[in-house]
Amino acid sequence: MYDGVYSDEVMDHFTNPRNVGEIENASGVGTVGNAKCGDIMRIFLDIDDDHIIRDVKFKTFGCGAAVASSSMATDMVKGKTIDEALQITNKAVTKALGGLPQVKLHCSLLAEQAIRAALWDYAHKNGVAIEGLKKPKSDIGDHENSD
Amino acid sequence: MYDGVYSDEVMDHFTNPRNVGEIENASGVGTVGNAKCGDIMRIFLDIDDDHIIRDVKFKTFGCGAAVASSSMATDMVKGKTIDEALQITNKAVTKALGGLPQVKLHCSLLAEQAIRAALWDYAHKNGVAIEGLKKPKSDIGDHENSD
Amino acid sequence: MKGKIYLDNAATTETHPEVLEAMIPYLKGFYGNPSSIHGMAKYARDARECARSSVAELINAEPKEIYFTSGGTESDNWALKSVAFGNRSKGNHIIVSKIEHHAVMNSCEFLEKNGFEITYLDVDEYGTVDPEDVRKALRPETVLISVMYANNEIGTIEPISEIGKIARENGVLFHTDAVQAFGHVQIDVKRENIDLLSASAHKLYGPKGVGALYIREGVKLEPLVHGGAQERGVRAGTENVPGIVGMGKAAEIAKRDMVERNAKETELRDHMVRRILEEVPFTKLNGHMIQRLSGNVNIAFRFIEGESVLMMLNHKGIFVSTGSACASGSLDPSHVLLAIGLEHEVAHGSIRFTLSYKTTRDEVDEAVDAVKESVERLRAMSPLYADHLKSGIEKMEV
Amino acid sequence: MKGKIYLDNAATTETHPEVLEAMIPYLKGFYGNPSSIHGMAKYARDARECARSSVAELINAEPKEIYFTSGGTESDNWALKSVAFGNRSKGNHIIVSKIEHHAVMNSCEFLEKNGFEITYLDVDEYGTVDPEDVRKALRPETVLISVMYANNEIGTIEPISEIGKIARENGVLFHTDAVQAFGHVQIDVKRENIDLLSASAHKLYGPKGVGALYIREGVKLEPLVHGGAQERGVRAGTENVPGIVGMGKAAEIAKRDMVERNAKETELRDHMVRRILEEVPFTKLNGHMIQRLSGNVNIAFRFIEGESVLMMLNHKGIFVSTGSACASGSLDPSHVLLAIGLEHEVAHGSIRFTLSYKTTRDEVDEAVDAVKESVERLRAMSPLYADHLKSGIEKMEV
Ligand SMILES: Cc1ncc(COP(=O)(O)O)c(C=O)c1O
Ligand SMILES: Cc1ncc(COP(=O)(O)O)c(C=O)c1O
Repeated sequence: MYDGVYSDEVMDHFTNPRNVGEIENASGVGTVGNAKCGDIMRIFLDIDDDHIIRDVKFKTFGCGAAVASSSMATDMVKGKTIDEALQITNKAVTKALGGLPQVKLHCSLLAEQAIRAALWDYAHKNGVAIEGLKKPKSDIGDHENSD
Repeated sequence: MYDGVYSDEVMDHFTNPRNVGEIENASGVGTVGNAKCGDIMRIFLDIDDDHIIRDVKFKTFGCGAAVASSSMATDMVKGKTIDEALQITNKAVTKALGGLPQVKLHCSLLAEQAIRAALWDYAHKNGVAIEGLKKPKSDIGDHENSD
Repeated sequence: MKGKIYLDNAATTETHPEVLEAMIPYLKGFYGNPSSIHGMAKYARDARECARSSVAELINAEPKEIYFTSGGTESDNWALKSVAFGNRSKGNHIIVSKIEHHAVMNSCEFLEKNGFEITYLDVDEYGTVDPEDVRKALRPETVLISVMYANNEIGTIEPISEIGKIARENGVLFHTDAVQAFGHVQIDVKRENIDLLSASAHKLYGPKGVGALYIREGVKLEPLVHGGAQERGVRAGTENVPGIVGMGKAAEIAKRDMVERNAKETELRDHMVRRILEEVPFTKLNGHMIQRLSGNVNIAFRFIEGESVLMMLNHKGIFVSTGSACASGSLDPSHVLLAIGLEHEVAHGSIRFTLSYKTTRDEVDEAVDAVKESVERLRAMSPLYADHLKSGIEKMEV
Repeated sequence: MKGKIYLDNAATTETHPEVLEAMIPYLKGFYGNPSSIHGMAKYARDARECARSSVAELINAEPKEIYFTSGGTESDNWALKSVAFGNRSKGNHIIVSKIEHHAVMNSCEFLEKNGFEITYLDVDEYGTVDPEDVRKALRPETVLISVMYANNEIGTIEPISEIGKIARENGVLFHTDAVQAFGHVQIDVKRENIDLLSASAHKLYGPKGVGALYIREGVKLEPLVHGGAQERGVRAGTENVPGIVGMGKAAEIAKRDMVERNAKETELRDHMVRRILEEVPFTKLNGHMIQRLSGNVNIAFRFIEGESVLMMLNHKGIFVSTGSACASGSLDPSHVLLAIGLEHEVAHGSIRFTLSYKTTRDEVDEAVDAVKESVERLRAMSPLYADHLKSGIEKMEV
C-alpha cells in the first residue's frame, strides 16, 4: 500500500492514542472528512477565558495514519493559546509523527482542518473573531450526500 | 532445439556411423542437399550385374540426424536389389531410427534422395532405365550459387 | 513466522514444502537452459513438460494447451490484449464483469484507449454475474467475454459453465481469470467451454513469478512477449524452470488434496463467519454464502475503517487484508465492494480473512477474539459509532 | 553434473551458491506479498528494495530507475513496444542493428506489422556497429535507437557510449539490450547516455525468470503488463520476490568480483582461442578480438556442421552451443554469423564456448582436446572436406 511503512511514532500514537473521547459541553467541536474517503475526524476543545486550550479530545473513523494524526495533533494543541494552535500546521504534525507515507499525507491535513473547524465553532458560538481563521469546508454534515 | 530429443537408435548411428567412406570407381554416386541448409549427403554404390547393391558408403556434412539417417539408409540398402532399394522411403528410415524430431524429418528425406541420385547416376552411366526413378533435383553442383 | 497467524492466503501463499523440494534441484545442479541442445537441457526440458502435464490435468486440458507465463497478471494481459488486437477486423467489443481483478480491469482501460468498447456487467448483491446479462450484452462485434472464475476479494464463484455455454453458442471466445480458483475449485475447461484460462502458482502454495495461460487448441494468439521460440513460439524468454517445476508440483498436490483441503477450509470458514456475525454486532458477510471459495471470509464491520482493524490485528501477529493486495496504493474503496452495493463507509470497513490448508481452528478462534477486541476499541473512538448510539437506533441494517 | 564441462554460460548460468542462500528465506518463511499492508509484507518489501539498489549500483543508476520484470525478453519487448506505441504521434521509425537478439528482432517484426519502419544497421566483419551509421540512419521521425551492449553469439561489445552520445544529441531515446553485458562489463548508464537498458538475472549466476528494465528518470513508458500498482504502477503482477532477491545478490557479487572474474576468464578465453586456431586447421575466430566479452569463444570450423560437433562433445560431457539457444527450432544459420559476412556453410560450422567464473584451465584444455578429435572425425566423413582435399589447395581462407 505504501512506498514506505509507518514510523515508530505513528505506530505508537496508533496503538496508544492520546486524548480519545468527547468533551461534554465543549467550547468548540469540529468534524471534517467524509466516510466516502474513509476518514472522519471530530475534535472537541475546552477553551478558557484566556483563550488557552485547557483540554482537547477526538474521535476518529479512519486508517492508522488518521488515528495517529488525531492523537498527535490533539497533543500538540493542548495547553496552547488559540493563536499558537493556529500555527500548528499539517506539516508540523507530519514531522512530529516522523513522517507519513505519501498516500497518507492528507490525514495530517485533516487533523489540522479538524482543529480549525473546532476553533471556528468556538468563535462562532462565542461571537469572537479569530484572525486568520476561515470557515471550514468539509464537514460531516455533507458526507452522506457528497457522492 | 527440438520438441523431443534424439532416440537411442539415432544416437547409436550418430556415434558409430556405419558405412562411412568412399568407393573408388563406384557404380553410382549421388550428392544431394546444399551447404546453405546445412546438410550435404553423398552416397556411393557398388552394384553388380544382377542389380544387387554389393556395397555402399557415404560422406555427410550435416547434423546428428543427417549422419544417422545416412548411416541407417546405407545399412538398409546394402545387399538389396535396385528395385528393393527404391522401396526404401524416408518414412522407413525414420521408423528404423525410432523416429526423428519434427524439424529433422527432412534429413531422412535427404537420405532417400541421395540413394536415388546415386541410382540415377548408375543408370545414366550404364545406359539402363530404372522404372520409377526420376532425375534428382538438388545436387551439390548448384550449392554454391543456390543462394 | 512462528506464533503468527497468516490469514492473507488470497494475496499469496507459503510455498508448500514438497513444492520447494521439487524446485531445489533446478535451482542447483540442473540449471540448463531448455532451449540448449546438449544434455544439461534435457533435464530442464523433461521437468518442464512434466509440470505442463500436471497443470493440464488439474483443469482437464491437454498439455499442449498450457503455456507458462510470469504470473496471473501476464496471463490476463496476454489473453485480453491478444484476442482484442488479433480480432480487430472482426469487432471491437469485449464483455467483462464489474468485479474483475485489476489485471483485467486495467487491460480493459488500455484497450478502451485503443478504440475498443467494453461492457462492464453488473453483479448482484452477492457478487454473482447473471449469465442472461452476458447474453444480452452480446453484439455482432463482440470478440471476447472475460468473467473471473472466483473473485479474489469476496470469494464468490461465478456461473462459469453457463457463461461458457453462451459464449460457445454465439461463437465468441471466453476467457476466465481463474487465478483464485485454480487448484481450489474443480475446473473442467472442456465441459465448461472455456477457451482461455489464467492461473498463477503463488496462490496455490507454488512459487511467485510463474503462471500459465490455457489456450484451447485451435485458438491462435499473437504473443504478448516476442522473441525466442520458447513455448511453441508464443511466449518467448528463457523459461523459469524452477518456477515451472514448482507450479507443476503445486498443481499435482492440489489435485491429490483438493477434496480434503476444501472440506477442512469450508468448515473453518463457516465457523469463523458464524462466530463473527454472532459475536460482533453491526457486521455482515460480503459475497455469496454457498458459491464461495472455501478459504474466503469477508466481513463488513460498520462504523470503523478496515486498515485500522488490519493494523491492530497486525500488532497481534494476525495478518489479514482489506481490499485486494494489488488494489492498494489507492484510497478508493474496493470496486468489488461497491459493485455489490455497499455504501462507501461500509466498504471501507470490510476485512478479508483467507485461510490455507494449514489454518487451524485455534488460529481462527484466536483471530476472532482479536477481531472482537479491535473492533470494540475502534468503535469506541469512532464518531460514526457515537452518532449512531446517540441516534438511539439499537439495531440497524448494514 | 560432476565430471561435466559446462561451456554454455551465455545460454544460462548456474545459480551462485550465495544467490541461492539469499533466496531461500523468501522461498520459505518470508513469503508475504509486498503489496499487503501487514508485517509479512514488510520483509518482502525491504528485500525487494535492497535488491533494487544492488541492481542500480551495478550500472550507476538510481534505485527508482530500476523496474523488475520476468526476464531479458520481457524487458526488451517492453522497451521497444512501449516507446514505439507511445511516440506514434512523434514518429514511426526505429533503428536497430542486424545482430540483435530475437527478443528485439521479433518485437521489431511485430512493430513493422503495426506500421513502424525499422532500419537494420549493418555490422562489420567483427560484428561492430559503426556509430556513424547510426547518425546517418536518423530521420526526423526516429523515436528509438536500440543497439545491444554485447552480442550473445560472438561476444562483440558495441560502441555504446558513442551511440548514446549521438542519440542524446539528437533527442532520440536510446535502448540497449545489455542481457549479456550486465555484470560482465562495466556499465555506466549516466556517462553512456543510456535511456533504457535490459538485463536478465540468469545470465549472471542469478535465477531464471527475473530481469529488469532500467528506465532513466523522466522517460515515461506505458506498461506492457497492466494491472496492480506494483513497480510504481508500470509493471503489474505479484512480484517474484525470491527471484528479485536473487537478482540483487547476483548484482552485488558481480560488482564485488567483476575485475577478478574478467581477468581470469579473459586469460582462459585467449588460451582457448590460441590453442584451437593453432591446433585445428581451417578455423577462424568469429567476433572482435579485443572488444569482446571475457567469457566468449566462437569458432568457425570449416567443412563440418556445428550441431554434430556439439553432439559429439555432448557425448563426452562437454556442453557447448551452436547459434544462440533461443534461435533454435530453426534450421537457418544464425543471423548474426551471416551479418558478419560468413558463408552459410561456415556459419553452420560455428561453435560457441562460453566460460564462467568457475571454468578451469584443465576444463578448457580437455574441451579443446575433445574438439580436435571431434572435428577430425567429422571432417573424415565430410564430402566438403573430401572435395577440398581433392582440389589440392592445402591452405585456404576461411
Ligand atoms: C542479448 C540477449 N538479449 C535477450 C535475451 C533474453 O533474455 P531472457 O532469456 O532472460 O528472456 C538473451 C538471452 O536469452 C540475450 O542473450
Ligand atoms: C483474480 C486474480 N487475478 C489476477 C491476479 C494476478 O496474479 P499475479 O499476482 O500472479 O500476477 C490475482 C492476484 O493478485 C487475482 O487474485
